[in-house]
Amino acid sequence: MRMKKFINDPKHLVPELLEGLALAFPNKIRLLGSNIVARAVPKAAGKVRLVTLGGSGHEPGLSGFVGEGMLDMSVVGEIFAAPGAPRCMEAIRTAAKGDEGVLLVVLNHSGDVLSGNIAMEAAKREGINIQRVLTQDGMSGDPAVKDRRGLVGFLPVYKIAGAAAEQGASLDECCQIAERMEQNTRTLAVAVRTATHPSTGQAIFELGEDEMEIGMGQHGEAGTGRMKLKTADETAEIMLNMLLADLGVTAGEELLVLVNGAGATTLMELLILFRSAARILEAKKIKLVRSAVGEFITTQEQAGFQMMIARMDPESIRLWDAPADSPYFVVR
Amino acid sequence: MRMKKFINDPKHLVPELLEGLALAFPNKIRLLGSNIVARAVPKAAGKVRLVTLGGSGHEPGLSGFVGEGMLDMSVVGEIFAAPGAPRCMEAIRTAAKGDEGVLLVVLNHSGDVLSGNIAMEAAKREGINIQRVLTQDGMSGDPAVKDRRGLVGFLPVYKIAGAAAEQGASLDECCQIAERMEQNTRTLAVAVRTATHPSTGQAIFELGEDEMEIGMGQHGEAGTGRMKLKTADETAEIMLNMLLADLGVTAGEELLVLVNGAGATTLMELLILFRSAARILEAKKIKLVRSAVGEFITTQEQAGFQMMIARMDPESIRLWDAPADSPYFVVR
Amino acid sequence: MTDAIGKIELAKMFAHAAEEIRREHSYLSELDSVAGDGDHGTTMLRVAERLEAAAGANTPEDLGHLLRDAGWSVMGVDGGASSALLGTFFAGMADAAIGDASMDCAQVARAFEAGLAAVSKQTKAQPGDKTMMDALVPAVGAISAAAASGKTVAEAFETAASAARAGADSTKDMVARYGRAKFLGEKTRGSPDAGAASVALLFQGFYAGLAFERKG
Amino acid sequence: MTDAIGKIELAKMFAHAAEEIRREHSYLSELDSVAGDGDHGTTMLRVAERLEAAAGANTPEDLGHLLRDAGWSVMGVDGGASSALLGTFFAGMADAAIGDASMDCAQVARAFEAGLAAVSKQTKAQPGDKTMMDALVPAVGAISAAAASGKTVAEAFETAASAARAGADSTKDMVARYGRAKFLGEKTRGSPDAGAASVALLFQGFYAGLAFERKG
Ligand SMILES: Nc1ncnc2c1ncn2[C@@H]1O[C@H](COP(=O)(O)OP(=O)(O)O)[C@@H](O)[C@H]1O
Ligand SMILES: Nc1ncnc2c1ncn2[C@@H]1O[C@H](COP(=O)(O)OP(=O)(O)O)[C@@H](O)[C@H]1O
Ligand SMILES: [Mg+2]
Ligand SMILES: [Mg+2]
Ligand SMILES: [Mg+2]
Ligand SMILES: [Mg+2]
Repeated sequence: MRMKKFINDPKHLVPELLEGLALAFPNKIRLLGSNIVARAVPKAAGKVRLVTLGGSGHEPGLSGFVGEGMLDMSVVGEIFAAPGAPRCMEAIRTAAKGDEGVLLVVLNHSGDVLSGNIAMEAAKREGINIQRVLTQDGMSGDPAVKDRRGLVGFLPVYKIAGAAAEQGASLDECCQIAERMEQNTRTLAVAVRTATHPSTGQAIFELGEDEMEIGMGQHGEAGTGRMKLKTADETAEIMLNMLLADLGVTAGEELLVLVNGAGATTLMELLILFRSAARILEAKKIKLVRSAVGEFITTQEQAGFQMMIARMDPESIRLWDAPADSPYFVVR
Repeated sequence: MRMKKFINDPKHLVPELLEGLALAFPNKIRLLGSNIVARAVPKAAGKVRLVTLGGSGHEPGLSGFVGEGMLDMSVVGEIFAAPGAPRCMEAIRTAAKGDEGVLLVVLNHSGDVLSGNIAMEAAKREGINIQRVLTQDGMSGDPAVKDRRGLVGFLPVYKIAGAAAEQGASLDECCQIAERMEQNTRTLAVAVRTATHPSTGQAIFELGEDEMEIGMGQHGEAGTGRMKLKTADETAEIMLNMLLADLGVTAGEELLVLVNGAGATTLMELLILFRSAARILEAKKIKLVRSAVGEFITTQEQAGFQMMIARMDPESIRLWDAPADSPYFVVR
Repeated sequence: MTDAIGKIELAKMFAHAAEEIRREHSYLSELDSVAGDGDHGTTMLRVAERLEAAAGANTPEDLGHLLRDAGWSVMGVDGGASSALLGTFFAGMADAAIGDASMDCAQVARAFEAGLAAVSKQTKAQPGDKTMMDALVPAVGAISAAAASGKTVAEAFETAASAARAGADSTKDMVARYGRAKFLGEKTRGSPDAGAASVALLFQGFYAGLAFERKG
Repeated sequence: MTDAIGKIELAKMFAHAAEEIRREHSYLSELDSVAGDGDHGTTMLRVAERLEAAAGANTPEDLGHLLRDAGWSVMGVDGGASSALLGTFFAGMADAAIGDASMDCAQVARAFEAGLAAVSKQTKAQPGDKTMMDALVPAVGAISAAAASGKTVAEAFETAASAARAGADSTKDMVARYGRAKFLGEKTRGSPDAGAASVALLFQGFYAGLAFERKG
C-alpha cells in the first residue's frame, strides 16, 4: 500500500498542521512559539489552567480541544512522539503566569508521563502550584496488565475538569473531579486495518485480511484479542461486556458512551456500533445518559474504533453539558 | 481490498445508522417514520422550514445538520441513492403543518432533483407554500460542462438560510439568501483512493497507485483531471486557482474557505491543505474571513477531499456566525 | 371480443415486464457502471417488484387509480433517476384512465402519451441524449401510430416493443448529456444506455404479457 | 598528568558516542519495532546530535552547567521515553559537577551515580525488566567499582562499556514490563531491548573517546 497523503516535506508535518489549525480557528486558538497551542483569549484571571501534552498524528486530538470550557494549552510533540520536558515546562510557566494553579492532564504513555513528570517537578521547584492527573482508561484486553494506556478517555476529563475550572473551581477541586472521572472511565480499542506512518511511509502494524484485534493501543501497539472479523452487533457486544465488567457497572447506573473513529472507519459504522451499544445497555437496564460519536483521537487512516464508557453522576453530567468552544468540540 | 466494515446485514444500513444517530443525539433530532430525520424540538410556529433530501453513506451529511439554526428535516435515501418522491412529499407535508413556508434545498444529482421536483409539484397542488434552491457548486474541471454537481456547498446554504429562517426571515427572503450563497460558492473534489460500497463490497471506482483525480463527483463519478500525485501545496494551488478563476474572485474580496475530508484523508492533511490555501490567498490579497475544516460529507472511506470557496458579505458572515446546534455542526 | 385491456391484462403486462427485468438485472447494472454508479439493475428490480404488486390483489379496479398508485409506488423506490422517471411515467398515465375499468387502443395511446408528457416535464433530455428517452419516445410514438391506423392493442405493443429495442440499441453510439453519465462525455460512447435498455425490456414484457394472453 | 576529564575529554566522549549511534541507528529502530513503535533509532540520532552540540563551542566550561544544559537539551528531543530518561541522566549528573572544570575518577563516579539516581526517580524499572536500566545500572556500577579500587577514568569506562554491553545482551531473553513493550508480554522475548542497546553504544563511545584521547 503506497502512501497517498496530501503532505509536503514530512519533516514539517507538525508546524504545518498547527499553522493550519491556527489559521482555521483564529478566534479560538493561537500558537505560542515551539508548537504550543493556547486559547486565543486566555481565561479570566484567577481560574485554574488546564495543560495537556502529547504526540501528533492523532488529530483532532489533543490540540483540537483547546478553547473555552476545555483546555488552556496543549504541548504538541512530533508524530506519535511525546513533546520533550523543556517545552512542557515552557507551557506550564506561561499558563501559570497569573499565579493560577495548573492542572496537567497526561495520557498514560511512557514518553508523555516522563516529560510531564520532569516538567512538573521543575515547575514545583519554581514555586508553581501544579497537580497532575494521569488518564489510563485503555484496557489492553489482558486482565493481568494493571497499567492501562491513555486512550480517548482524556475527553471527558478535559471536558469536565475544563468546565469546573471555567466555573471557578479550585485546583484541588478540579484535580479531584478529573481523578474521579478518570477512575470511572474505561476504553477498548479495536483495529481492522493499519495506517501508514506519515513520516516514514511504513505501515504501523500488520493485520490479516480477515482479522481484527481488540485491545490495541493508540499507535497500533498490540492487544490481546486477535480474532476473525465480526459484525457490528457482535463486536459491540464483546467490547461493551468487557468494559462493563471491568468498570463493574450494574443495572440502574448512568453511563456516558463514546464511540471514537480511528480514522478510516466511517461515521456510518460508528453510528451503527453506537446503536448496538445503546440497545445492549437498554436490555441490561443500564441508563445511557450522555453520548458522543465521532473522531476525537485518530491514528492516521487506521480503520477501527474505540468504545468508551464512563460512569456519570449529576455533577459530571452538569459539567459535561456546560458550554465549550474548542475547534473540534463545541457545546452550546 | 476486502471490505472491513463494522456493519450488520447490509440491507439494514440506513435504518440502523439513523437509529444510532437518534439515540446519540436525543435532544437534537428524532426520527419520523420512513427514514426522515427531524428536529427534536420543532422550530417556533411561523418560521420558515428547511427541508433537504439525499442518499446515505455520506455521513455526517446530510442528516447530521438537522437542528436549531440549520435544517428542520432531512429525507434520507438508501446508500448513494436519492429518496423517492413520496417520502419527500411526506416530509414537506409534516414540515408545512403550521402553514409556514418550506424551503427545499436540493443537491444537484439527477435522482435528487427529480424526487424533489415531483414532491414540490405535488406539494404545490396541495396548496403548500414551497420554494426550492438547487445547490450546484461542484466543478468537474471541464469548463464545457455547465451543469454542476452538488458537493459540500450545501453546507453554507443550510447554515445561512437556516439562520435566516430561525431569525424570522420570510420564505422569499430565505430563498434569496440561499440562492445568493449558492451562486457565490464553488467546490472541487479530488480523490486519491477509492472506497468500498457498503452494500456490495465492490470498489466504487479505480485509480492508479500513483494517481489522483481532480473534479470528481460525490460518488466517485469521474472528473477530468487525472494526474500524478502531488504535494499538499501543489494540489491546493492547482485547485484554488481553478476555483478562484471560476468564481471570478479578485483581490480585496472576502472568502469562506472550507476543506472537507472524503473519509480516510486525515485531519492532519486537511489542516495542512487549509494552510496552503490560506497562504495562497494571502499572497493574492484575498481576505480569508471564515473557514471550516473537517468531514462534512464523506464517501465512505474514500481518500481525498473537497476544497470549497464562497464569496462572503457582512450579511452572510453574520448568518454564518449565528448559533447552530445540529449533531455535527455546532456554533456557540 | 372488444380489443381493450383491463386490470387482468395490465397485471400480465406488468408481470412479464418484471420477469424481463429480473432476467437482465445484472446486465443493467453492468451497463450503468460504464458511466454511472452501477446500481441501475438493483433499482429496476425494486421497480419491477412494485409494478407487479400494483396490479395484484386488493388494488383498484379503476385503471386510473391503479396507474396512479403504481406510479407513486415506483417513485417510492430509493433509486435515483430511473425510478423517479418511470414512476412519473405511470402516474402520468393515470388521468387519461380515471374512471375506466378497461382501455381500448386509442385510450391506451392517450394514456401512454400523457405518461410521456409527464416525464418530459421532469427532464429536458430528448432522443439523442443517450437516456431512457431514446427508447421511451419511439415506443410511445409507435403506440400512437398503431392506434391511429386502427391496429389492435397487441399489435400496438408489438411495434412499440421493437421501436423501444431499436431506440435502446441506437444509444450505443451516442454521447451522454444527462444523468450521472453527462460528466464523462466521449467516454460514454460504445455501450448502450442502461435506462434505455430497461425501457426496451419493459415494453418487451408488456407485449409478451398481451401476446401470451391472446394466445393463452 | 592528573587522571581527570575536562570539557575537551567530554567532547570527545560525546562525539564518539554520537558516532556509534549514527552507525547503528537503523538497527536500533529495528529492535524498537519488534515490540515498540520503531522510532528509537530516529530519536537516538537527535539525542546524539544534541549531546555532541552540548560540549561544542560556546558551551559552559563548568562541567556542571554543561551537563545540565546537555540533559535538558536531550530531554527537548520529541522522542518519548528514551530521550526523556537519557536527558534526565545527564541533567542528574550536573549537581555533582557544579563549579568543576574537570572531574577525577571519584567525581566521575559520583556524577554517574547521581545521574542514575535521577533516572530511578522517573522510572520504577529495574534491571531484569528489559529496559535501558539493564545496561545503565551495571555500567554505572562498574564506574563506581573502578573508582573505589583506584582505576583510571579510561579503565573505568572500559569496564563500564563491557558491563553495559553484557547488560544489553542479557535483555534478549527477558520479557518486557515497561514502556510500550509491556503490553506484549511473552512476545517480547528473543530480541534485545532497543534502549539497552543504545546505552551500550553510548558507553562504548565514551570509552572510545577516552581511549583515543590517551593514545592520540
Ligand atoms: N435527466 C434524465 N433524463 C432522462 N433519463 C435520465 C436522466 N437521468 C438519468 N436518466 C436515466 O436513468 C438511468 C440511470 O438510472 P439509475 O442508475 O437507476 O439512476 P441513478 O443514475 O440515479 O443511479 C440512465 O441510464 C438514464 O437512462
Ligand atoms: N518506563 C521506562 N523505564 C525505563 N526505560 C524505558 C521505559 N520506557 C521505555 N524505556 C526505554 O526506552 C526504549 C524505547 O525508547 P523510544 O523508542 O525512543 O521511546 P518510545 O517508546 O516512547 O517510542 C525502550 O527500549 C526502553 O529501553
Ligand atoms: Mg516513540
Ligand atoms: Mg444511483
Ligand atoms: Mg445508477
Ligand atoms: Mg519507540
